[in-house]
Amino acid sequence: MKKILNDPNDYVDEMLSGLVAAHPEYYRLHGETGKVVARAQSAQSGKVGIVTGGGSGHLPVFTGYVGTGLLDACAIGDVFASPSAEQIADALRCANHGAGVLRLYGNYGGDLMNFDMAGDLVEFEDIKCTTVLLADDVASAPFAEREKRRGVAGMVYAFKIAGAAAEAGLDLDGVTAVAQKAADACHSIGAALSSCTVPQAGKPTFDIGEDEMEMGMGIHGEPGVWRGKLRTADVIAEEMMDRLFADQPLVAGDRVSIMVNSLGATPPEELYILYRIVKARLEGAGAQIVMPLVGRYATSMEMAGVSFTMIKLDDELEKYLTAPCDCAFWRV
Amino acid sequence: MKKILNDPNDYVDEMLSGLVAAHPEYYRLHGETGKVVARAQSAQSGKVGIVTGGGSGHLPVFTGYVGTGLLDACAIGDVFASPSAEQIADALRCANHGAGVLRLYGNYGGDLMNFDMAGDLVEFEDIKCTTVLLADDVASAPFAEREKRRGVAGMVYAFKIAGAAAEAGLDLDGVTAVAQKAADACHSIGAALSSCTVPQAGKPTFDIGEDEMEMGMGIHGEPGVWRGKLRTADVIAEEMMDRLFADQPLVAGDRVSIMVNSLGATPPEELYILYRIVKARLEGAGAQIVMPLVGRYATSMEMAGVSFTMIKLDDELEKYLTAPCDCAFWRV
Amino acid sequence: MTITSATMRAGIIRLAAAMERDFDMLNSVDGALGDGDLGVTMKRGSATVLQGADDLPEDLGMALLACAQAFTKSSGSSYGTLMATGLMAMAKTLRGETSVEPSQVSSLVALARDAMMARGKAELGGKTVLDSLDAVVQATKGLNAPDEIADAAATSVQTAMDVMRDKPATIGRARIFAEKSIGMDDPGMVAMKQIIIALADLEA
Amino acid sequence: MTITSATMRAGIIRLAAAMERDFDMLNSVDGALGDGDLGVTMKRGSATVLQGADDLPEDLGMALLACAQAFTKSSGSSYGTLMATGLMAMAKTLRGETSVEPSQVSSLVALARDAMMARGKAELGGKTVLDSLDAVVQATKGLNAPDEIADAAATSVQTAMDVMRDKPATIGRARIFAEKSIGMDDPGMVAMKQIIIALADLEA
Ligand SMILES: Nc1ncnc2c1ncn2[C@@H]1O[C@H](COP(=O)(O)OP(=O)(O)O)[C@@H](O)[C@H]1O
Ligand SMILES: Nc1ncnc2c1ncn2[C@@H]1O[C@H](COP(=O)(O)OP(=O)(O)O)[C@@H](O)[C@H]1O
Ligand SMILES: [Mg+2]
Ligand SMILES: [Mg+2]
Ligand SMILES: [Mg+2]
Ligand SMILES: [Mg+2]
Repeated sequence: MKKILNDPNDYVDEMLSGLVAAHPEYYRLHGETGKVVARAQSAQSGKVGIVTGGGSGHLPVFTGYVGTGLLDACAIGDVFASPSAEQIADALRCANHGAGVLRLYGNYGGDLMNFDMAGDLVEFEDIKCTTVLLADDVASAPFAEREKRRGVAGMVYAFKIAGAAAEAGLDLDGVTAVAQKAADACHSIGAALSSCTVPQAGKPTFDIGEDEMEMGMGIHGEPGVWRGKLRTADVIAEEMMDRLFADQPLVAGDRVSIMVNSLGATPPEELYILYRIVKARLEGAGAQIVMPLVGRYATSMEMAGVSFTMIKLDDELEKYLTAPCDCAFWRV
Repeated sequence: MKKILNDPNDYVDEMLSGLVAAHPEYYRLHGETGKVVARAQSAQSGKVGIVTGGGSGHLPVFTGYVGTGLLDACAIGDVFASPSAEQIADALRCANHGAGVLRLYGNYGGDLMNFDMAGDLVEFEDIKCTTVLLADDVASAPFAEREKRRGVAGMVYAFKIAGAAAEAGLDLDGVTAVAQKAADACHSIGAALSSCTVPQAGKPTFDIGEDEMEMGMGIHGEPGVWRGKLRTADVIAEEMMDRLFADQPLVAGDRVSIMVNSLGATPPEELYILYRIVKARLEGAGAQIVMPLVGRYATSMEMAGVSFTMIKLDDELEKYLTAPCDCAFWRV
Repeated sequence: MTITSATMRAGIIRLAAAMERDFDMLNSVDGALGDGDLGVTMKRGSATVLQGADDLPEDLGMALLACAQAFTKSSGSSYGTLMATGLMAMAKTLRGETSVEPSQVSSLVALARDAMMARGKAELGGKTVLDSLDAVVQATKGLNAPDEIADAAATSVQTAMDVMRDKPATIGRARIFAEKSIGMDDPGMVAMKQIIIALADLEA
Repeated sequence: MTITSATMRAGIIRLAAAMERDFDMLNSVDGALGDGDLGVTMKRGSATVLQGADDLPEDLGMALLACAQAFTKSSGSSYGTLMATGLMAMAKTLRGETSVEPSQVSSLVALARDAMMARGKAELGGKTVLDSLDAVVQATKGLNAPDEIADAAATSVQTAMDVMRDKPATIGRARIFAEKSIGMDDPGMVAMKQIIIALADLEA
């Protein structure tokens, strides 16, 4: 296991303790469980709160995006495991500034149950909660069943846009509506070249040949749409764009943002090689690219691979996407 | 080769073309060689220019740090290979705003010859040049021969500090003196867990056992001080801090910044695990930590491993370190 | 013999011991096609319940709520959350009661089953813990004698497993390996069998 | 027979052909303990020089400057930069001249050698291209006849290699493998031997 760690059981606790030690101006730990990260300075009273949560191992997702113009708090589980309902309830309590809390997270069975359960727990405390799920991975179910899709890097756009809407003073229903619109506008596709290793498992999650790749693989190693010989960068980028366009055709004049995201080990050099094709395809469709994001925005530790997320914008989404935000991993 | 690329010979050109396509507000290509990156908007006339250069494969180093409060231009070679003297001369011409240019780069034989040669070329054009070399890798030579050391992640601090001094309006001698002070104040140590692959070579630069690490390895795979069984995070961090302290002892009241840098594949989760020990050691020595940097600041593509860079600050260095800067990879 | 806080305490002690004993077995059953944490979930959860057993409220609703919270605190895994959901559903009805008749067991388990179905958005017949609970509901319906109830419940969870074994998994991580799962027991059903046997005070 | 722009052009054509031919050999000699790019450097550099050969200025200084720039343009490798450095040093002295006597070869090569020593911060005796050049300087000193100069130069670079072979590398990438390098020829010396033989119009 080529990982820098101590006892695998302490991986998440030690990571969180280092995170808040390095960035006390952004983050603090909240509550008893030790696994809720909140903004160092709480937002002002009356702002709608936004809470996310999920498994560890995806930095900057999830905890990294706690910050101004982004999230209020985050409940974080073990690597690739849902946080408990109790943690999520703590995060909801902390993010409630009297105007209710939006639960904004990825469409995974465990997370769903725990976020719902946490909602039940805090309902007794008069905290109003709404829910928006990210289900943006086009490889995980056909368009007709998009509510079954996995949530992947589209989360980052949803955090950004919902966060800006909350900061702008929209009420809970308003923020929820904007977040749902953002979530619906996101379409993602990933491709993996190598596995990552979950610390407690101690060995790679899956085996893949030295010259193989898998198209459509999920961020925890969930099966994709095909496995085969590693293609060239241009061929990979073309196929990924084809898959996004099949799901969300564009017409001339459309405004989109696109994220070219490394799953971890793939260096930015290779993201830029891919971006040439991404840009050509979008411009070829007559679309205008707004604020492209190229980098490591949603990862699976040291997995090699890449994901593209396309979000089609209207004026409202674009306004909130380009509004200021600030956390240790991203500033707009 | 688990890399996303087309023809390995096009790796750098395609990377650069994607980089400027993604961030036209920050970067543009300058000159005939296609391998000089300059600020999208040139600095105002009279500002001292700062030029760096070196091999590709270290993003954000080198090209990424072209930006306001940072570098003016950068000449970039093939992966891990020096840029040519002609490219560097182009970068010097582009960065000259009438006040001369500081050449600020890493201490490698090929780069040295080419930067000197480039200086000879532009001397005929009345461009005044000075030189500051980064030689911060404590594993590459003893303190008594520090001028022989390799330049590694300390570069990032030197770019930041010299860049802010130039932006503040210091003249060429002034910027050069500040840059030299910053370079002298940097001490770095790295440890690698796995190799990266140079595209044109097509296979990993070195072999290392599944349970092995190498302490002190250089950023191109240059031999380190020992190779042995992979230690735990805390043991690795303690040894690396020991080595930095042996080179630069601290006394109570010292102000330092520290960079905990991933060489590429190592995820931020693991950097934060290491940061716990780094912070404890610095605070244990009575030092105050200023603006710690945790992330991927100077990489070797997909190499797994980490480096620490410690810089001891005085008021002047701290002022310039914390001054604003802006590029696609870093904003202060 | 009615069920009280004291009866519950005795059951908790047996449960915690059983889950400690079955730790490796449940992990490896879950590890076959899942993430291998079911033993962890159940051992941690029941150990946390045990910690509170000495201070268990007389109010059965409050007692079950404490048990539910022990599971939400100790784990984020599906099974722990489902356990907590079922316990909370029973807690709501029993709020204010200090004893309950054995004849109510069937309807209480039905409440838990329904709440868990709602929470997990799954249906009966999908080869999950829900099928085990449904079997208990049916088998104990109309029974009054504690011994009869215990025997019927224990037999029913085994039968449910036998019935489901050759169906494919439809829910949870094993769903992805639906074909492979044919012929294998569902981990959640295995765990529920061990839980029922422990609570019923029978031999595993 | 004096050396003019036309003589240079003929030499360039032979050099480019030789470097094309020796591409793999030089890469593999450099690849033993280095990064294996010496063939690339010399082939690209001399091909770029050849591209300008038809328009080579009559002024020998300007002609050599053009050759130097061909090397700085095509490569950032040590050897290309050293070649450019040596060529530029000769260019400076010959600025304004359209011919040069063969008897000047020794002192011109000495100029190149010294500029390259300054650029690379290396000394003689370190088993590098500098030792080849120094051998040429010594062997051609006092000679006037083109044939004699050609023979002496070609013999001297071979002798220099023989002398240095069993010393450890002290400069460049191979330095790290100093022990291993004993018994192996220095890649830069091998290249200079091929260059001299091509320029001298002898058989490789
Ligand atoms: N949505 C669901 N509805 C009903 N039962 C479920 C559901 N999801 C999981 N289960 C049950 O839980 C068991 C797995 O529990 P657990 O190991 O905690 O899941 P995970 O580790 O994947 O979160 C399954 O065998 C099944 O019986
Ligand atoms: N500083 C130096 N001084 C003199 N000769 C040098 C120096 N550095 C390299 N050389 C010569 O150059 C040869 C290697 O050239 P090259 O392959 O271009 O180097 P690299 O690829 O490492 O930049 C060596 O064999 C040696 O003869
Ligand atoms: Mg499990
Ligand atoms: Mg689990
Ligand atoms: Mg070489
Ligand atoms: Mg080279």
